[in-house]
Amino acid sequence: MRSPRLILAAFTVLFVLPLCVLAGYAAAPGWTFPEIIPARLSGRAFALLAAQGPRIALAMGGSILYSLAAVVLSFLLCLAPAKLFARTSFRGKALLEAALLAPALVPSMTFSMGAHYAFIRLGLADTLPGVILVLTMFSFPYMLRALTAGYGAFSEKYALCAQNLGAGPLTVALRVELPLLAPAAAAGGSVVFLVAFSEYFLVYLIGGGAVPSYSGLLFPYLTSSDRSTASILTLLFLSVPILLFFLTDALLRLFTRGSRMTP
Amino acid sequence: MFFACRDITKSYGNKPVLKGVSLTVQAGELVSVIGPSGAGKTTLLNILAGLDRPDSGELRFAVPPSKKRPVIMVFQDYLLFPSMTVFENAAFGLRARNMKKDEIRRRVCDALDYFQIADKANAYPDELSGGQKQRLAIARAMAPGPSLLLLDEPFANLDPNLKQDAAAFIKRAQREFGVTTVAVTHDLAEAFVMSGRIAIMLDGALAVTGTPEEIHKNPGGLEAARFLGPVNRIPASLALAPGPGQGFTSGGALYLRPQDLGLRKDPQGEALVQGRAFTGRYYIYEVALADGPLTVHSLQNGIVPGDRVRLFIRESAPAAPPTPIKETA
Amino acid sequence: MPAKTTILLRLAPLAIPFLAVFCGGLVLAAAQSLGYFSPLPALPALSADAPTLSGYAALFHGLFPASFFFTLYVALASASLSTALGAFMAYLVWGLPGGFRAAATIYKIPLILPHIAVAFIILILFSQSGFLASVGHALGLVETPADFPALLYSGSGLGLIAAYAYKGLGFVILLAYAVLSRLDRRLIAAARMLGAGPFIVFTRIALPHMAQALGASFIILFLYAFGGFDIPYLLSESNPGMLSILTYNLYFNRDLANRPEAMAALTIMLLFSAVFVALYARIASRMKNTERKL
Amino acid sequence: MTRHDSPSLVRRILTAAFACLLLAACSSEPEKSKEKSVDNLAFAELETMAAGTTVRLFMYGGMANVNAWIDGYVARELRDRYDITLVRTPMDAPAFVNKLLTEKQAGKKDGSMDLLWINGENFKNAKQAGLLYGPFAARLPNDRMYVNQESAQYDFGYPVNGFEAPYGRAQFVFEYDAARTPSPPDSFAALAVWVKEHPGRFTYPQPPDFTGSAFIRQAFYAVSGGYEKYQQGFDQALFDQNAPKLWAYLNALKPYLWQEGRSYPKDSAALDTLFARGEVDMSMGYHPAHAQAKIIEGSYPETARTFVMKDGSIFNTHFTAIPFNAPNKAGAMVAANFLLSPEAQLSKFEPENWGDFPAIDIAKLPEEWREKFNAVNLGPATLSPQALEAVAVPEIPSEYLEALEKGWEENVLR
Repeated sequence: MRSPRLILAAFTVLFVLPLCVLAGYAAAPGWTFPEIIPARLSGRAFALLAAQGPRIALAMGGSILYSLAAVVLSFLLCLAPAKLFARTSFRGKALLEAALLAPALVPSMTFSMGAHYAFIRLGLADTLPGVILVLTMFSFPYMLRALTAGYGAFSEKYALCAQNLGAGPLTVALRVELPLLAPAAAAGGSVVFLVAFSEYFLVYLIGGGAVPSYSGLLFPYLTSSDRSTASILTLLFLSVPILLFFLTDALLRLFTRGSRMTP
Repeated sequence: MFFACRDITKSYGNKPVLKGVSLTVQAGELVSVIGPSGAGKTTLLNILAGLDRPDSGELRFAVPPSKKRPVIMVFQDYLLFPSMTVFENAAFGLRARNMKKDEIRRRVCDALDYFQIADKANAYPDELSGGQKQRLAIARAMAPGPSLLLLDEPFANLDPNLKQDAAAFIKRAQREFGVTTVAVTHDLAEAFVMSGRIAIMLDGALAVTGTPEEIHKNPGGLEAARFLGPVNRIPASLALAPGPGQGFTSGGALYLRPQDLGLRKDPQGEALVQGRAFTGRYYIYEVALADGPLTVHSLQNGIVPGDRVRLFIRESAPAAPPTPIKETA
Repeated sequence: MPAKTTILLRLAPLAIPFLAVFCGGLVLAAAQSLGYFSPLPALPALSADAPTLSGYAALFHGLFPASFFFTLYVALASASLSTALGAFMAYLVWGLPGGFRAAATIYKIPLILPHIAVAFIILILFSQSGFLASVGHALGLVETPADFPALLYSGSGLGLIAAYAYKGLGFVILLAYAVLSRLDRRLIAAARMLGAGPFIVFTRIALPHMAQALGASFIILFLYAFGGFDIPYLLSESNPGMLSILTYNLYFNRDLANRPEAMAALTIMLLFSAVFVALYARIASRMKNTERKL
Repeated sequence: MTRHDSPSLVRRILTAAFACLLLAACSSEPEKSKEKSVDNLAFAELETMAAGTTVRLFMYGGMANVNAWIDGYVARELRDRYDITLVRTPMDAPAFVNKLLTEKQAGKKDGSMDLLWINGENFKNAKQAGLLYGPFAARLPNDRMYVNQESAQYDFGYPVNGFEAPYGRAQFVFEYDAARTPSPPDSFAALAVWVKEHPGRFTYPQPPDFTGSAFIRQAFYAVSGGYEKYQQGFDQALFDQNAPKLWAYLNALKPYLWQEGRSYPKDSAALDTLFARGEVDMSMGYHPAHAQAKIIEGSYPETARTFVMKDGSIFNTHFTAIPFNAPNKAGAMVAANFLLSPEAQLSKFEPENWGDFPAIDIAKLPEEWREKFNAVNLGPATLSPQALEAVAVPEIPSEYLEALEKGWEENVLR
């Protein structure tokens, strides 16, 4: 039990094997009991994938677009409050911080179904901005938390120091604080992206099908009897966060230019 | 006069931090404010830097600081920007002044050369040693040509064996550039090496100001004296042989530096040695007197627990206290 | 302390959308549960200007109470399972040599899988004709699909629990490992020298060190499972079903007279969750910034 | 900030919250509809108007072959013939009806849906709440030319009145694997016997799922002596008299169902999966050629077949409808008309495309088209139109349907 190999083997069974089973279904629509290895392979799901290419690309593009927008929006919304929470104390702060956690924790159905009505009245339902807004409202606590931690991780004197050296507010914000905050922002942004990208219900409710979304494309297949297409689309889904992880890492390296600051 | 502050007070909440500080600094001087932590040194520095405002009192500059002739502070932990190279850090203040690229390049290269970090120009701060970081921080502060340089605890983040070198280096650089400098530190030895003048700050006020020699000779008060090193307090009940050197007295008690107090083995001596410890520079003896225990700091060696000794005043002791001593706690 | 106006000004970018969308949504849901803003003003029972509690009353006579306790059970069971397994696995990862530890980051896979995909994986693995049944067949344990234990849709909630537990596992490992990486390894060596066995080391040193992080992640997972929609959509039992599905059906698949009932269910779920959010905030406020994800 | 200031902070926040709320809930005049009236245009004018527009079709999205047909054939033809871009959005019918209702209530005049695939109680709900545009069916040339108006007059007993255009026809069938079940039951009475002999091998989707609901309707006909008496609209006394027979029938089956009746598959797709994977021996569906399509897809074994009950097999027509606030009504009508064209109906009839039965009357077609329809090979799994015709019974009025679904939950599920 203490053997590293054994532990790793157990991890592989637990975490990689399910993906292999998905790959099996992707390649063999007729895979059924009691075959452990699919008996007949078929390219049908791949053909469907190719035939639906533009549609899948559109859905994927839509999902990436609104998820990235939610990341950017949540970053902008949380910047000033995170600094406030990290740098100052005031009465009611603890209560406020707790309240601002709530959107990520309470059932999202409650606020979204209530807000749906207002969104329709405001003309935000079935629009990309509406979807971005509702996803941001659902996922910003992760960004707020990350940025608060980020501000807490470096001294407020950096800004003071830069100001003392003659820098204006914009230079202080962009050249000094932003690079220091970048690792935290990337960490928070990754979570926000992942949450937004995976979300089905809110996009379905507020997007009303008018906003192309990969989860919206995937969902009917997952609930249908077509396991082959569902599997292949799930595997495709996974590729996005994994690519994103490497991309963020590379960008962060570029942005903080080799500095070995890690979140 | 370069600047003068008079009767500066500052409180945070209900806690007074500065209780009327007055200090005059001449152009080109290097003045160190020393004192224990919590004495208000950094607050004074922040006020000088314009990062904080005094509650009352007056701060006057002969030539008011401007963007061209700024007051620049080197923070205690240097605050080098981690995402910028050494060169970019040093150039930061110049870029903020929209200086021409060539000019920046020339001035930064000169500065890095002088501060012996030119070979690290493209490195990032986390690749520098402690001493290099400090030199970069000073180089960065010097680059825009400040009229007043403020050093906050310049030795706090250095290895003990580097502190003396750093002090000498700062002294040389300050002379070379001729920039008026105020440092606050609790590192006595380094402040003595580095500074033209020293002010001792205790509990929100300056206790004494003077050259290192003057201060050493005449700390101006018991607490300041204690801050500069251990002081023996000999109760009045214990009459020591008065001599040319009398130590200074206050309320009947007598105060002596370790080097001024001797112990002599004497079976009739008034004190029984019960414990002994060596600090590396002097001994600490626990002795029992007729009316209670006493801790004695002395250079005297050769005494062991169990010996009965007599205390005496060495001839090196100063003749008289320079100013009346306020005895507290 | 900064001035009140400064605080409000700094909070404004977040506070305004938070109040308008989130709090506004909650209040609108509550208002609809009382019969306001009804989509069908023609229905006399709902057009009343005075609030009506008929939505709540209908809930308590319907499938709601059983659903509530079933959902509670699923959420508690799955969060406990994730937390217990995750703590242990994080400890295992922590004890691995460097190279193995890097390879063990495959534990993050369930973290990036969307809930619905996890439900799908549980479905294809655990259904009576699923992959595990096939493995059972190869081992000679299972003759026909019916011989494989009915884990899904058997009324036991096991499929739901498995899916939530699996999805939460990566999360708990991530958080617990972040905390463990700050644990001084010499403490383990010291304990071993003092004669502690592996079990004692785990329960007396590693577990207390992780306790807060585990408590916090337990609450997060509990709340996700309590209010989540995606996994029950694929794996929910029929009766009692999960609250989110009950609500979804009331909202979407029934006629509009049921709207207050749906909103009443949502409001009760919210109030119940709010208690746990407060609890979470208490625990999390004592944790290091770097050790919290939320 | 001092201590006693904080209540005022809280008060301010609360005030702001309610201000925002009121703003969101009560303000905002519904936007003006930008669309020109299409009510009095001739079809040729509609075609001109529709050129270069996008039509958003909302429909059930769980059938990959249907999705592929819409996204492939239909989208391509609409683009080539009319320069219309077709965008399909998967959404269950109750969900989009609900969405429309909320939009109507909120006063949203510019919607996001142009064309809906709809029928049954969803149509009735939508029609009653004034959510549909129309009447428009008679304006479609293909509807006038090819549709047997009599057969498309009612949808689940509810008059259509031109508010939806037919699109396909379906009949309820059971699916089985001839290799596993050589002789399937041919009546509901025989089904009860069969289920008891094969415990755990049969189930039906959980109403209010469309298919599950259709199953209990058929059973209702069977246990209460036929469909005829229900066709005159809802009669509570009749329902109260006969419904208990259905509950008794279903509750007798319950212990012998899959998972001993503790759970039901949530929809027909879930049941298909159980059947395809051999966990149950029968599936059912409202698509006569569904089994054949699943064989072609590779999910069902080659030996999958369909059967119907001799007590009757309900059929219905499915329709397309246009929301009241559709932004592109002209395009929607052009698309609905195209779906009724012989070309589209033939393509849809091909089992490898979909296998959905034509909504148009073959007899009204020119000779060459009749031959083309007759030449379609429905595949071995699909029953012949004649066999289906022989047992076809009409749908029940949708008030019964709702009562049955609710009753099922109270009397069978619990």
